[in-house]
Amino acid sequence: MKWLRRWQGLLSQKPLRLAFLGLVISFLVSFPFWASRYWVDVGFYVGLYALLGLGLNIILGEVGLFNLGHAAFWAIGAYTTAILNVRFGIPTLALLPISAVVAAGCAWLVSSPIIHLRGDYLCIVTIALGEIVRLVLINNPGGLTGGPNGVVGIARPVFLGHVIRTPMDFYFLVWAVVILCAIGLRQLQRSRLGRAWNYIREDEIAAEAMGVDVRALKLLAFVVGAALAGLAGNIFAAKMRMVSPDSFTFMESCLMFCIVLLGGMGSIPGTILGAALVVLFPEIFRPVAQYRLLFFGLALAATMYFRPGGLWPRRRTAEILVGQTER
Amino acid sequence: MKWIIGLSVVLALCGWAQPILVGFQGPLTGPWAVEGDWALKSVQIAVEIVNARGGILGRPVQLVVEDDGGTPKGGTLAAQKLIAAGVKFVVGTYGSMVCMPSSELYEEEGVVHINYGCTRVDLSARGFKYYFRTSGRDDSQARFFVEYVIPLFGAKRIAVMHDNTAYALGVAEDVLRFMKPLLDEGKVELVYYDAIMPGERDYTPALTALRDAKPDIWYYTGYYPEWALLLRQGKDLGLDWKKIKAVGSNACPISEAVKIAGLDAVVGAMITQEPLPAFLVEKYPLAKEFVEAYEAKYGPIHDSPWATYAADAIFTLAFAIEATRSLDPAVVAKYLRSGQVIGEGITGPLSFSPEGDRLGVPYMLLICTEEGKSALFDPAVHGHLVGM
Amino acid sequence: MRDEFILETQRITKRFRGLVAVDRFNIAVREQTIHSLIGPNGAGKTTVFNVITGIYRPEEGKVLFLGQVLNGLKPHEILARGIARTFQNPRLFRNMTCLENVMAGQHAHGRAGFWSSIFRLPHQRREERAIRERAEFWLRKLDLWRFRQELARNIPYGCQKLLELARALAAQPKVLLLDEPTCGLNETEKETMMNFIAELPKEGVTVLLVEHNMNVVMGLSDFITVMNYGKKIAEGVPEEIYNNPVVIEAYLGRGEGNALTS
Amino acid sequence: MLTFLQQLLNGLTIGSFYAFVALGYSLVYAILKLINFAHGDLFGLGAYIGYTVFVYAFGVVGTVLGLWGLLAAGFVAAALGTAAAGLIIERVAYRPIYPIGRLPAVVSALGMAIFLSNFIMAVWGPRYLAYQEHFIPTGFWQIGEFRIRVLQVLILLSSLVLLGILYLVVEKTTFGAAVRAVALDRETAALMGIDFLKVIRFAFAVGPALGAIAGVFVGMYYRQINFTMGWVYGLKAFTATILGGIGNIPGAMVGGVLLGLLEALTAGYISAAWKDVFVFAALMLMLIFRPTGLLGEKVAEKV
Repeated sequence: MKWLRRWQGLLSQKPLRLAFLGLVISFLVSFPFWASRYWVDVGFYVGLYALLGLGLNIILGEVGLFNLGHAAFWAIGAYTTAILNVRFGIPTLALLPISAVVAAGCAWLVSSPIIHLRGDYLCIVTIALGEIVRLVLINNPGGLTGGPNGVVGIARPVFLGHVIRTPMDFYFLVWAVVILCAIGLRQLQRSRLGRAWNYIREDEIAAEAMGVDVRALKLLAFVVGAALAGLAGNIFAAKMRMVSPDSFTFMESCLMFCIVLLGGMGSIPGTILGAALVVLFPEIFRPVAQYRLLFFGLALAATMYFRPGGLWPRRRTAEILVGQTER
Repeated sequence: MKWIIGLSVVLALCGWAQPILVGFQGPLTGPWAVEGDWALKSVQIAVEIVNARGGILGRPVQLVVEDDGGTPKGGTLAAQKLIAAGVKFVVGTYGSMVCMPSSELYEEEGVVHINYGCTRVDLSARGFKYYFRTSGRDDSQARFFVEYVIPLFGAKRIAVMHDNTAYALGVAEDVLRFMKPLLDEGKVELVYYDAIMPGERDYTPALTALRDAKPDIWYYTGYYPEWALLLRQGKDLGLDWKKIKAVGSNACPISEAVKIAGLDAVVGAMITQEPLPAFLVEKYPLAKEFVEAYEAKYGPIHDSPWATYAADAIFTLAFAIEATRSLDPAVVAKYLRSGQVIGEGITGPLSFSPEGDRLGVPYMLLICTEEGKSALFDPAVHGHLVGM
Repeated sequence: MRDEFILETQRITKRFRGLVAVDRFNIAVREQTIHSLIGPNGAGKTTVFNVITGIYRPEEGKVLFLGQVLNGLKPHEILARGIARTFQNPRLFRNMTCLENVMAGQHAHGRAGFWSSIFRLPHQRREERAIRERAEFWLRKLDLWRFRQELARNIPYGCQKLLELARALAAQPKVLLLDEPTCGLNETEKETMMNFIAELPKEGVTVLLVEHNMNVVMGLSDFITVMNYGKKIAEGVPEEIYNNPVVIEAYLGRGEGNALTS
Repeated sequence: MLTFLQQLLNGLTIGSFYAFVALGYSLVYAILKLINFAHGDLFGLGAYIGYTVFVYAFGVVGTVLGLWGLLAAGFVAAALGTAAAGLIIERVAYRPIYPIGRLPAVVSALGMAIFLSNFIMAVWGPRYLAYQEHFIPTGFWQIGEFRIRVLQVLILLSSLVLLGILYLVVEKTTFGAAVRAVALDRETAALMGIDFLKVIRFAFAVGPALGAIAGVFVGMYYRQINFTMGWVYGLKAFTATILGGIGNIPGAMVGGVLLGLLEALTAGYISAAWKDVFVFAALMLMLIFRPTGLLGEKVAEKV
């Protein structure tokens, strides 16, 4: 596994990094033009889970808050889109920011009273939260969520007169959002707020003593993470054209948790890589049909065995801060 | 000259050996893996039967199996995978919410998609051209009760009882909906329509009201614990289950009711039930052949109606392709939509509405025999139990 | 008279499940001095620090800073008022670079918010540059420049102590609470640290020092407060304390007789 | 009143299951600070091993030892088999990883959970398997309309006895002292010459074994088992663990029983459909008002 580290070392040199970035982007852009529809759809799900992973990465990776209920915010985003579109006919794409805002608002409401909990206690509360959201959706309060049947008939999103319908359309939609979010998050990582998040993860007491408003910043992390999940929810609802509670199980939260750790806590490229693994593993093992999840489980454990720090951990020592000349 | 014959023989063999790909999409992993497993085995048996008879258009059928994990997301991936494999006919899947996004993909690609385990009513209301289902819909049971059970007994005074749970209320409301034309024409009369509270132990007040309404037939749409108590207490109250035909819904397995209420109270009571293969063998030859082949290979036949419908989806394809002598999905789909009976499958005659719904809802009426077993109701054999 | 004291506690009491760690404790620190707080192990010195910096809430008493009550404020608010601290065992952000560690000190002085950070607005860039330059200034000053891109957990222990001091100073505090700054250092490192601390009052930083090493205490302090069992037992200039029988008793009584003379 | 008593009894029975499973979480957590997500599926594995013994050894063991002998054989086999599986998982999936960090170990545990449930499906098939009547004690006592099943008494008694024994072992023996020392501070315990690996092995053998016993009981009580049961019970039992206070034995018991009662009573008196919502909400409220945070239980933390 040394080659991976060496490889990362190479990327700290600017020309190589730019070349690599160019390669990745040209691969991402050209992919749907030469891959089959099936693989384009797989690529879409990688993007979707990358978006979810990036959201959780803020909470878990940057701030170190154990959140095993992230699927709840995904569900809230998806149901916001579904209900507002089906009941009130608001265009699906216009609901993209609204879903994010609603998910973020819900995150703010529910995490305010629990944000002071530490470690595993926060973990269990978020599990409870995820389950409560799913169970409430199943129980169909006020006939709003359609119970186990969910909400169906979501309109296709329309972008500047172009109806987003093919796998390729959705692929570009989700990856555009992923890349925008990744850029934004990278800017945050290299800012006062991003550093403060990391201070909290490293040592909460020292961070507070150094003037970091721990509570406010933890809440901010939850809100931003949930907003990204809300975006993912909107795109997911638009792609499926329906939402139902069984898409947002505890297992999904666990998978997101795995994505962040497989990639490396607090690492944006790592998270995207982790999402690729979590989506690709079950697809690779398709030939063994009913045994594919068995191999998936083994693969998760094996990855942690070989790369306990994640596949692509963040390398701070090579990072360049604002206004700094490169060494 | 010889080599020309040889070549043509080889070509003919190749042509014959070129299999027809049929996709199977089902939950082979995840919480519904049981249904996926049964459906896959049933479909494999059906394919073996078809191939043993010489295949379709003289070509063997080859299954392409994809797992959807029982999730909508898995459904779209499995569907894309099947489409990418060049499959033009697909059998699948279990679960309406899994089916919904996948069927859109099949529709767009023009792949004939025959559904076996999805009962949501609105699945067939989307104006799709390639979507079919061999299973019934959520309202099939109510429809079966109104269109088959009521005429069977010539019942005029109808009683419907539910327990206010979503499921029971749904069935009861569907019964009213399908009965509306009959009520308007005055052919039947709704003499009792009320709910009981599940979990209570004493239902004598409700049963007294039922007795006073003097119904010919009493349909209970709730679950078996209450049904069993109702039967018992009704009997004790002096209600005659030969005069008032007691019919329960498919959530009222007879064996459980016998355990709770005792045989004397349940004998002659009936339930409406999805077609289970074990009860179909006497009625349809194909069912017999299917069950025998299945049991020879996998042991005792499952009791899932959905897996049985999955096998019927294979036969539907076989019949339709043979009849049209075409492998063009559009032609096959158009033929299936015609509404004519295309053949007799495991669950009876196969025909579809223009929306793709199964016609002639294949529900069945089971009765509790004197031995306390459930049996397919046959007026000649069981008539005396219900005073016919 | 009162206004001379920049930092004061009035009868603060802190209990842990019946154990009184700090008992009606008073201390008053004059501006631009080095004030030491000494006492045997478990006397409650660190608890006093934790009460002043808001990590613990006292059951009774008040903490006054520049005449204002600090009670009820959160640690980060107290830092923003101008009280910074170090910890007995360095609590660095171990998986971050030394530069980032020192930048932490200025978090409270930053203004850039969420959106301006995402879009790198001009004022955010200016602020980031200022934060970095200030951090670099302190790294240079404490001779840590060579470690600026190293992870904090990878540098020697002595440097970690200095790094923590740099982090606290980067917060531009009026009062600096130092919890055993020389503990665990070798002689040369101790020397550097002492010289550095001695300079602080001239730069306008008042120091409240908890220290076990009496050479350091006697060499640096302008004023000393001694506590034992959570109570103040003596206070005065170094010479007074050095000869105070109560203080000697407190140390000797606990079998640490060489503490004062070491 | 009568229904209340009946619900209480049901709640206690379910609570005993949770307590059994919660103990495994608690033991491992106390020692490694690791949430062993695979524990629920080990419980499922136990139910399947017990089933296999009952079905395939029925003829042989059943005739030699009678029904109770067969039951004992099933429980012992399930406990041993599952303990072995627990030890293997610890050796293969956790030991190489947990020195590096507990979060990677959580991912490994999730991987093992997915692996185990699918392993069960691969071996025993996805369909529900029925614990048949002839190897379940079916007797009951009828007091008026109140009915106590022999099986319920058996479950309650064995939970009290086994968990009591475990409690005594941990609290009163030298080895128990070692376990507690490791739970308190691993490094210091190692310096004191305590065999850390031995303590870990203890946790990974006893926890799953107790889980397996619960698995067999659940099979008997509900008459059916399937390969996803471990995940569902695991989540509930983990909740019980936290409810009672993670990392201590009486806590796991109290938490389990409390959760069982809460479930039975909300299902009986409020709404079965909203039962789990109430349970999880109660858990959240409890944690909000009794947080174990900076100034809570962890005051001892040196600042």
